[in-house]
Amino acid sequence: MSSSKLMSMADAVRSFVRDGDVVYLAGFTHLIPFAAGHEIIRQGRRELTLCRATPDLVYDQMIAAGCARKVVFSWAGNPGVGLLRAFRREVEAGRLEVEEYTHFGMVARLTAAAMGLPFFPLRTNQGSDLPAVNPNLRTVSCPYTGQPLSAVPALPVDVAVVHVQRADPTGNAQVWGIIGEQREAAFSARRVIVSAEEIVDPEVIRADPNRTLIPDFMVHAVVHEPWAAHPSYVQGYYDRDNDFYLAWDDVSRDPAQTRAWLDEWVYGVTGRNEYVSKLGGERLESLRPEPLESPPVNYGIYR
Amino acid sequence: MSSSKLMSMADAVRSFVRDGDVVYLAGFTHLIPFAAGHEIIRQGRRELTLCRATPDLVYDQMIAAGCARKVVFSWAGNPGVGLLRAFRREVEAGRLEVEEYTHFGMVARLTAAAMGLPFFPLRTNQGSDLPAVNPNLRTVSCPYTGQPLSAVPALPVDVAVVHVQRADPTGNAQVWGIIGEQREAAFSARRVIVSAEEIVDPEVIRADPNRTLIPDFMVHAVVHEPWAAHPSYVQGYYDRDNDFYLAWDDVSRDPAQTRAWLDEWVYGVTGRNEYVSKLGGERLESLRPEPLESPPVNYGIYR
Amino acid sequence: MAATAGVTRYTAQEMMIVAAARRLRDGERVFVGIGLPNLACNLAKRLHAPGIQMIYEAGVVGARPLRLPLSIGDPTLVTGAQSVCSMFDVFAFYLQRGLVDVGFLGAAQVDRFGNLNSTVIGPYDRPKVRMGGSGGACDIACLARRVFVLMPHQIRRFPERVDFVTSPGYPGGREGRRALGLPDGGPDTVITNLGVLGFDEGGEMVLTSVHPGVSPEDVQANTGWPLKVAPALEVTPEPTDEELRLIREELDPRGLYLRRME
Amino acid sequence: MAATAGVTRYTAQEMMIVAAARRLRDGERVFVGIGLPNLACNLAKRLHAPGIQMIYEAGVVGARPLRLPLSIGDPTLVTGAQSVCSMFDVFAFYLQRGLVDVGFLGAAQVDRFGNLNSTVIGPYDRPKVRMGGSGGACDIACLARRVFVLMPHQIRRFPERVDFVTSPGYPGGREGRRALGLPDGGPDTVITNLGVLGFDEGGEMVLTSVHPGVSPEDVQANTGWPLKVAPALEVTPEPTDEELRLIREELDPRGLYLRRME
Repeated sequence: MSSSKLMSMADAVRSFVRDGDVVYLAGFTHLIPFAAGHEIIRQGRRELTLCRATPDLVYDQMIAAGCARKVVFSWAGNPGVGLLRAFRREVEAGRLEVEEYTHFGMVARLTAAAMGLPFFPLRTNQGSDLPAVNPNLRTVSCPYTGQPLSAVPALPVDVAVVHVQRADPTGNAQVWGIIGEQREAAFSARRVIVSAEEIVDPEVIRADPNRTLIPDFMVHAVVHEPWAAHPSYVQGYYDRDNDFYLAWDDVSRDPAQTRAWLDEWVYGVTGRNEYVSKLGGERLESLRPEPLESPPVNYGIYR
Repeated sequence: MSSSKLMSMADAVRSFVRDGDVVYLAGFTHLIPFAAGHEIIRQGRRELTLCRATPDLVYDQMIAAGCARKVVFSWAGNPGVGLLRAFRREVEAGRLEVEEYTHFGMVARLTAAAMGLPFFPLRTNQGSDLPAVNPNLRTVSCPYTGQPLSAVPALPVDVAVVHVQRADPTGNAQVWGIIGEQREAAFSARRVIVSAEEIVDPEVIRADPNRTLIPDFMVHAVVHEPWAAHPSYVQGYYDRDNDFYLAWDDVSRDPAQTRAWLDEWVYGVTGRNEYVSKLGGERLESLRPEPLESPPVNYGIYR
Repeated sequence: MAATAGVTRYTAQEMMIVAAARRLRDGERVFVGIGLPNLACNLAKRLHAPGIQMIYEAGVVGARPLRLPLSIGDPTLVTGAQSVCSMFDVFAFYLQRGLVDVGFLGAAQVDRFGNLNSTVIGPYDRPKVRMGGSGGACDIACLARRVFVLMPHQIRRFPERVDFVTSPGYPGGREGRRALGLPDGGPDTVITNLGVLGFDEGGEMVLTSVHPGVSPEDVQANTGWPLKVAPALEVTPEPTDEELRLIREELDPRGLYLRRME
Repeated sequence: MAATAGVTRYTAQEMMIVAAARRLRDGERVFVGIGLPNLACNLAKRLHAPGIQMIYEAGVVGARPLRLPLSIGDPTLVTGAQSVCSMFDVFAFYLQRGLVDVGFLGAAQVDRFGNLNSTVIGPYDRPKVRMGGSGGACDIACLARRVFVLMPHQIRRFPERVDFVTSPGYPGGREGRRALGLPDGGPDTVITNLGVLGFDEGGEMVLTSVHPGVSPEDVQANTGWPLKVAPALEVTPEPTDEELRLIREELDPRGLYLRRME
């Protein structure tokens, strides 16, 4: 019924990411859409409001490349390693605006937008200094108990990018493993780019409809982009490239080195294909897990 | 680590359902826990507040048997057939208290309780007469936009019963097909009874953790109860027994006939086993769908 | 029910299905129940709107049923569907999020401003008739971008003011609706066995077309208030042979939703 | 880090893990990160509390990792787990629902009333050091029934008032915490390389035990306010051989989280 939305990442970013956009690259430690981040850098997008619970290396790289006006986040670090050095440098120099929440507050902002609510009530934030530095954190009184609750405003996103294990050409997307805030990010957004390790026949999706996290009508572009999440991981496809996370800690210490890295690995390649070739088969193969397949469930045929 | 919670339905109801309880038998058209409902009738529980978005035949039967003081619901009908006659008779006679919401309001009440919130804001109910007859429907002002929103209060449930396709002995429960309000009902409740078509080895659950709808620490009793949802259906296991739904429309027309039905099919059997034998193999086998298995996904082994 | 006014080529139900189907646009997301709305959507899909997405209240999207569903949560809707989500999610992430273009509703009563009653006839506390209640109806009325109402046209079903507003239309007019904090939307079209009705600037119902063989006087006689009539009142175009063939031979060959003609 | 005060049979980190593990009760649901809290939970599971349920911020319950996780969202936590839910759900349905008995936190600073700072050193707008921020820390501090804090004991990390309250302890005492609308809970125990501290009726930190070889004066010298000392001050029981063996041989044999002894 719907027609294919398959296109290259370059076309997807060209068509759907604009200067000044509120951007959400989704994925909590898992399925981080690095390929999209790099393409946004290559196409020189500017003045973006970069939103992510955990900016991770992908936003550190985009900040270093000058894409960001502001970062909206809840925890800014190199997970399991330490700091985000480009992020920190820009913040400490007063060159990057930040707006911060707790994890719960951040995903609740997405959830509110995804549900068409202007705000979400929460039992967190009270007693923290966060509301003092972030006027977006307000309170609301329970209309039943009178108790004060914290409130966060909806986070309407201009463009969300979600990387998934498999999608069909119209954008029905299935994800397993840690599902983070993938679904909420997609539903909070006006435009959605889905990149996928595999593009599958719609029949594969239809054979397990409970596994579909994002229905195709939310999706504007579908990009077949294997290894799009490297150096983060994709459950069942590849492991986190921990050496990369450790190496970035050094690379990002020095702006010149950071620039050189971007020149080589982002500006110096035309896209993820070339990045993958450059990484080399041996390194990638070492990240592949042994397969472990889930057992089937029976949906039954009802006629 | 946790120990088995396997017990008979009689023991589960005896241990966890008390007179005066707020009860939620979950399942939107799918997986309706009739076996639990019948056992509650047999054990003569009284003064229950029966909550369900769609009371369906199970509550019509419990009402006819005198278990209910009040029904909290959003749509009271015999789905695809017509009315709930016992329900209607008692309401029109002023013998049964009702408290009604919209579907969205009803599941939002469960969701609020499941999330530990005292209320949930919604963009429905306004302009309806429902708030005029239900003082539990209030309004709340958005702390950002000032716009009025409807509010529903959390629905804290004393005991929820959820029927599932498969569970392990400690109560990790997996469901596919229509997932209705199963999860929200379980999380809204102080006590949870899970009945399952199949009790599986914990390894089956662990082989597909994304499929787990309810984690075992929410669950107090696990009952192995095949055909527990008859005359409703279980995706992949059996179809709705539509003849039963049609027949109930006649049976329930007359209180004496209704009583005779309860005597024969509820009081007259010791439990679901006997009910199933009485229905007969031929009738049940005609409800079995041809099998259709989902394809696997790869979780990978990470060492 | 035989068709009104002596027409025998098609039934009133078939006319209603066709009139509803023609108003659906390609690519729209439609929140459907079973019965007539289901047939209207599927008819539109076979003809001018192949890209319609049907969303079922039970959380199913992109169903490919092998039989006509017996209830809104029929398992045949799930097997082979594109996605299934929870009941809360279908109301929150789809409907309240503003993703539903068209919602179909029926009711026991509809009034001058499109308010619908599916709760009680008579006083709420001592009802003459207790009906099913809102279900998702009030949610759809509040949150779908356009609401289509399908109902038999009888004077007791078209009172000036419904006994109970289950689902709001335009209480206090379109402005009144906005003041309640509801998103833009509301009843768009009422399709009955006599004609098709829309809503004017003030949110009041207006007769826009009568079915073949029906006069505006017939409609007024079955309506409980002085009904506005559009200046350019039309006659509803009859179902085509192809539309009738699809309904009878492919969409409901066993007459599960539709009474057959004698 | 060598153990303080000349003890060489075990490290300070090992003492901290053991002190935390002993405070976990069988059957408790613990919200864990990676690193020391992970080891403490697993140690308790192997000994007195086999029924502990570990819930990871990433939404994983009942993990059975084949390696020590490298990050909070490591894929080894998923494969073979009992269940996985979304990030929103783990915070809403587990943490806010009140299902988390114990939450573990670390921080750059902790103050007299158990407030924690993991956001900035110096003024917020012009930070001397910009740290990671709350993540889930404030949520855990607000919503877990008991919070365990694991930190190195240094005077700059124990100021009378933290530079920034990321995660509330007892601001305004236990009453003050309640008045904020927070559920009962708050910091229960602070475990450092020098000792173990609790909180009194007023919500103020109290030294309840010193590790072997540490004096109350050592602790005071590393604390930025006049520290209350429990009347019955204890000496923390040393790790047993079995505890040390489990940590070193089974839980972290490759020294991924723990610096090895020379």
